[in-house]
Amino acid sequence: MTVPTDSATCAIQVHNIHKSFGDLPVLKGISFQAQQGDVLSIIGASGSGKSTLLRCINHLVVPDQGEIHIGQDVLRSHAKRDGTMVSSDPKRLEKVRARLGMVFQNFNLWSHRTVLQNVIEGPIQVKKIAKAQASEYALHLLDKVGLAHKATAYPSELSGGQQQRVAIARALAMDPEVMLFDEPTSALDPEMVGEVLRVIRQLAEEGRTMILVTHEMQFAREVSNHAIFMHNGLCEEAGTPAALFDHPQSTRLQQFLQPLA
Amino acid sequence: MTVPTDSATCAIQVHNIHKSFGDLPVLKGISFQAQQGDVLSIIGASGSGKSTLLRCINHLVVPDQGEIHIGQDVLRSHAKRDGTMVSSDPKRLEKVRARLGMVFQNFNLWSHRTVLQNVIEGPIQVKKIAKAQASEYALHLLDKVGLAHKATAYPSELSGGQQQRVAIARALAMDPEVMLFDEPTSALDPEMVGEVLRVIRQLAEEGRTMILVTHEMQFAREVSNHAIFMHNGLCEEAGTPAALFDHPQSTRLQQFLQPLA
Amino acid sequence: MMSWDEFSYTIGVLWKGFGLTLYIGLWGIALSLLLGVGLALMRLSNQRVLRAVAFSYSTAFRGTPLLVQLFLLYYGVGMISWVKQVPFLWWLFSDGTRTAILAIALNSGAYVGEVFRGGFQAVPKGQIEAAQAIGMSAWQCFKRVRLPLAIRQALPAYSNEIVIAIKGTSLASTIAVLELTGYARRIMSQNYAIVETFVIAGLLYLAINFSLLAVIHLIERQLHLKASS
Amino acid sequence: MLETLLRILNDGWGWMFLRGAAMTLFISVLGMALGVLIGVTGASIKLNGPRWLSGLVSVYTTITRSIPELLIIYLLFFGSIHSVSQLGDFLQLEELINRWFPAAVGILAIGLVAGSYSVEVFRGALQAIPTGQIEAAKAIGMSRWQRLWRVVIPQMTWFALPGCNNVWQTALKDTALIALVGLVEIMRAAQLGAAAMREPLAMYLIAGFLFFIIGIGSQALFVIAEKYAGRGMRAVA
Amino acid sequence: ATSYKIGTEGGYPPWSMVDAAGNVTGFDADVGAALCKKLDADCQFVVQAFDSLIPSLSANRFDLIISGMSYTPERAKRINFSLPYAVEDAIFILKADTPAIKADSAESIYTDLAGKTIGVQGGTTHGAFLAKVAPKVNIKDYETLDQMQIDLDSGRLDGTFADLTSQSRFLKQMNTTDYALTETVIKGSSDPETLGYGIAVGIHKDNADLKARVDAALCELIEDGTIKSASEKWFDIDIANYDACK
Ligand SMILES: Nc1ncnc2c1ncn2[C@@H]1O[C@H](COP(=O)(O)OP(=O)(O)OP(=O)(O)O)[C@@H](O)[C@H]1O
Ligand SMILES: Nc1ncnc2c1ncn2[C@@H]1O[C@H](COP(=O)(O)OP(=O)(O)OP(=O)(O)O)[C@@H](O)[C@H]1O
Ligand SMILES: [Mg+2]
Ligand SMILES: [Mg+2]
Repeated sequence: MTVPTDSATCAIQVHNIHKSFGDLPVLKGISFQAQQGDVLSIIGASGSGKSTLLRCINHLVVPDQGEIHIGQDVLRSHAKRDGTMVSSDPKRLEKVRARLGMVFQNFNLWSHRTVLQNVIEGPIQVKKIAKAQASEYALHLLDKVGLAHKATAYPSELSGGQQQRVAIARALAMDPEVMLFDEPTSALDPEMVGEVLRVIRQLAEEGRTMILVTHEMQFAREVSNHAIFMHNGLCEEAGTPAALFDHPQSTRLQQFLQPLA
Repeated sequence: MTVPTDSATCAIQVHNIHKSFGDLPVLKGISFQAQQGDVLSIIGASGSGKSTLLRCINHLVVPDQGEIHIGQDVLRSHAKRDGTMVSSDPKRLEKVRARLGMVFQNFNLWSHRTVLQNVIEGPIQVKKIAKAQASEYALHLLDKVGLAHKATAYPSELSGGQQQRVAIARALAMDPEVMLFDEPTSALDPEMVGEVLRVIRQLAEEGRTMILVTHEMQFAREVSNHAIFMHNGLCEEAGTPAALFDHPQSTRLQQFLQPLA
Repeated sequence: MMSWDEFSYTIGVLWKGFGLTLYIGLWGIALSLLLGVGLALMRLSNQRVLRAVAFSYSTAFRGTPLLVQLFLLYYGVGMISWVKQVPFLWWLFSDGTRTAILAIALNSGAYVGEVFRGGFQAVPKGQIEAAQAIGMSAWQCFKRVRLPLAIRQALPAYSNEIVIAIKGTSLASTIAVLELTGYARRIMSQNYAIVETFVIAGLLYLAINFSLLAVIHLIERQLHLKASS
Repeated sequence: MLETLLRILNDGWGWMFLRGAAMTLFISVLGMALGVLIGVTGASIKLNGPRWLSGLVSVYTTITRSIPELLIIYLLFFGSIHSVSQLGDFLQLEELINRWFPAAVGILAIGLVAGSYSVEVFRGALQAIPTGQIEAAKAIGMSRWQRLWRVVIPQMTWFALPGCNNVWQTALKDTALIALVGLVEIMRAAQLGAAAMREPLAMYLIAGFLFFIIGIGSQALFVIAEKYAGRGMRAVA
Repeated sequence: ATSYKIGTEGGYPPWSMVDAAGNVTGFDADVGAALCKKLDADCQFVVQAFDSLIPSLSANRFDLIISGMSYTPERAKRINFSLPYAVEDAIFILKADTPAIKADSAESIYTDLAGKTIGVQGGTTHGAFLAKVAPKVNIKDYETLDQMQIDLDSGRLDGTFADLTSQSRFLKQMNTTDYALTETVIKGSSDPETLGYGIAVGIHKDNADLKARVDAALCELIEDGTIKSASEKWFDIDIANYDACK
């Protein structure tokens, strides 16, 4: 995982990311990389910076230091005169973001658009796909997550799990090379979790790369081929899920997994 | 569970609750009751109406039909002339709500108040407890969920799991007779889940009643002494968690639990 | 009270000013909307200079009466000799109607800017992040997410600025533009039926504003989204 | 120019302007307070009240906002002047009423106008509060009043402040219209001064300056208020 | 002695001004003071915006209006007027090279002005008069004389039409040879229906008794030269109406 590999197949590379909120250092130099078709799980205690890391990857949170490589593109940041960090190449950033799908921890569905409109918005506006075609694909995705019948509902009329599934469909609709999932199954029942598992596996087979923050170790174990344990703003331990979960090395990880034993 | 019992110890009784959103019937006549010290888990597919049911109990969603008994108090509803349902006795409702704690699925922390202020708001305003005393208890609770160091942060500065833990502390601070938890561990890591489990057990020992919506069967099994499986707006199956999870009777429940097998 | 003849005569005269009031008002409103949205974005931009410029503008233009601004533009700028040399400027300032439109646009724009700033501020950050995350450009994000959500919050308060702009056109009569109020004054000086004439003029303003508020109401209904989550 | 200004201020007009500024502030502050009260009440009625009442509020806001402010003052003043002076005769309070009637009309007029604008400002602000925030307050058993004071008003304030600022600035200017009822506020002081001293330009400059000072002062207060009300709300995600 | 409250505008020099201490001065003040002396009454001025003088009088907020107010039939429907104790002639200011400057009859001025833009003060009788006698003139109404005069200065107007007194004062201030007063003065008496019957004291409709006493007192003031001296003090000319009591 952190072993350098042929960069041709390297889908994403995160290099020495630092981020503080005010005085609070959250990320203190995180690096990792993932190949095409990799599914990488990020685990760690609540508040350990997993969401922040994910949001640094597409520069929704601009890192204080460090680089992100997505395929051939590099995202860098620099400080403005007043000290706030900004993305160095906003035009490129937009292009890169269109290739990165993201499912937010709190979904962030657009409240002024129906479910279907939420899903086709990106394909139509950013990828300039014809509306009919985008809608067809969107309905297919909504059907997959069991929500075709809610296509005309507004987000506020959905249950928590339904919102989460729309968020997943919305990210998939962009047909991204790399998917960033922030706890994508937190509001889902076991059946739906199984469905999401299947979708992720299928995407991986298609050669897409996935980075996944999750609290469900069982899910992480089944879906991913690599895992990272975050602690104190650093990558405390990394390896295959089996290695991590069955033979944790650091005492912190042992303690973290304790309740499951 | 649905067996009638001595009403003296019956902490909560839900009687034939119906609720539709527009044309969509969500609850079609749900009844159950729980004794003091009971922990009742509600499981069911995403969108099956679990949150709606929980919100009906404290009349955040006013049922179209049915009654809620909390101790000696009864909550009823009636239709206004324009057809919208309203709670029949708003004054009593306020009193009852003060005895019902609730953790929302999407937390609903007050964004204009700090973490500590969120927790002491209810005790001070509703229960008229002195500020010093309320703060002391609040800090104790925050410490219990590992957030004493975030007491002065605003909700927007918290991670998802941190927000959820504040929401739990806020509900506990009211010292309620009955607790309504809507997926209280969805954003929590295994360690924190274990902590919440401990808290719930302790509350049950104190004689408090808990109603718990969850997608984590393992958690439901460990924490609760009764479980309900909701399907199609009805209570499809009820019993002890062991009976429900190990020997599901209905085919729908069998199918629901399938992915875990 | 007025006789019927006096009444219909009054209406007839006032009607002559009605069109001009509408003309000044609608142009003023259209221009102030553009200016206002621009100012709101400047105030929220992360460019300090833009913020300061917009803040000073809004303080200055809201801090002084429209009448003063109108006088400064009409009598003040109109007196500067080189303004008469520049054809476009003299085209603008030689004519009371055009100067009045300009004054209303500049003044109302400052207010509209504040209203929309409030609207943009109320857009939840997550909604914008979701747009950024799929690679929308700043303009697309503005058009598709920020503006629709901001309008929804700002529309009620914006309707205030519309009616104020329409009423503001009455000041054009002070630079001798004969709109509704101008004619009303003229009639009052003839018949001294001050209250009656004034009420009739008021009703004509009411008619314009009522129609504009109805349009706003329709837009609001159209945009009315199901309760936000 | 400076000489002229000094002469004007020395001649007692300085005091006149100060009294005018005090009158402007007196009428506009009380009028605005009344307006905010009307605004919050009206907005809640429009959003949650019974249909007939919210219809009444709509009629009020539409009419009051649509007709010129001067007409409102006119109608209020001359519409009530007869009955009020009769009432004064009857109660033998002529002096008192003669003295305070104009100010009362001024405050009422400014309040009604500011109120009609405020209703819309607060309506937009109320709609912007996420429903979950209020549900959380209901769920712990807060009463209607507690919800209003503890959740609705603090959150609404943040959304409403820019619009309120506009209403205030407008109300401040509108006080110039109360000269009609015989009150000497800043603009009327300038007009009288211009006539007496034959220095219109200087007089109106002083008036503009006073307005601007009040405008900037209140602007500063609004900036502080927004900072305060925005705690935690600024980055609501 | 009885006491009267007198309504006056206060912001209209040189007719009616207030100083910083609140004392009313000007032609109106002098007439008012003299009138009260004749009536053997204590008088107190109430300063109020011109537009609200008539309604306030109707509502008994004061007893008399002395505020350079012209007696017109329309106003007379609402309040009583005393005898017109003063009359004012009107005059045009025009470009000095306009033939109308030298015209020897009012009519030839009007024909000459066709198509020209003339400023008048809104709310006065001059606008209505001009619209009637010279319909082809383009009339612009101004809120105050000052504004009208500034606009003439800035070249937006071909001329102005107003009181003889204010026009001559203004021309003096302008200090220019580009503009001049017409040689022909428009007599106030030429069309009293429109131009007004002259300046009069306003009295409440129901108070016929007071009107009689004010009329009598004004006649005495015209006769004994009080009006004349006040007029010359403030306007440099005599505008007393010697026909009023005949
Ligand atoms: N305000 C509303 N308007 C219309 N439909 C609604 C509304 N709220 C909920 N629903 C619908 O009611 C059904 C039940 O919703 P509820 O939130 O109770 O589900 P849930 O069991 O809690 O699901 P989850 O596990 O996903 O949270 C869903 O199909 C949802 O779409
Ligand atoms: N805007 C912010 N301002 C200040 N502190 C912040 C902000 N956002 C996050 N933090 C802090 O940064 C830390 C990491 O937050 P982050 O959301 O990345 O955690 P997480 O690992 O995703 O946790 P969870 O599993 O609970 O979602 C937390 O302690 C949080 O309080
Ligand atoms: Mg997170
Ligand atoms: Mg739910």
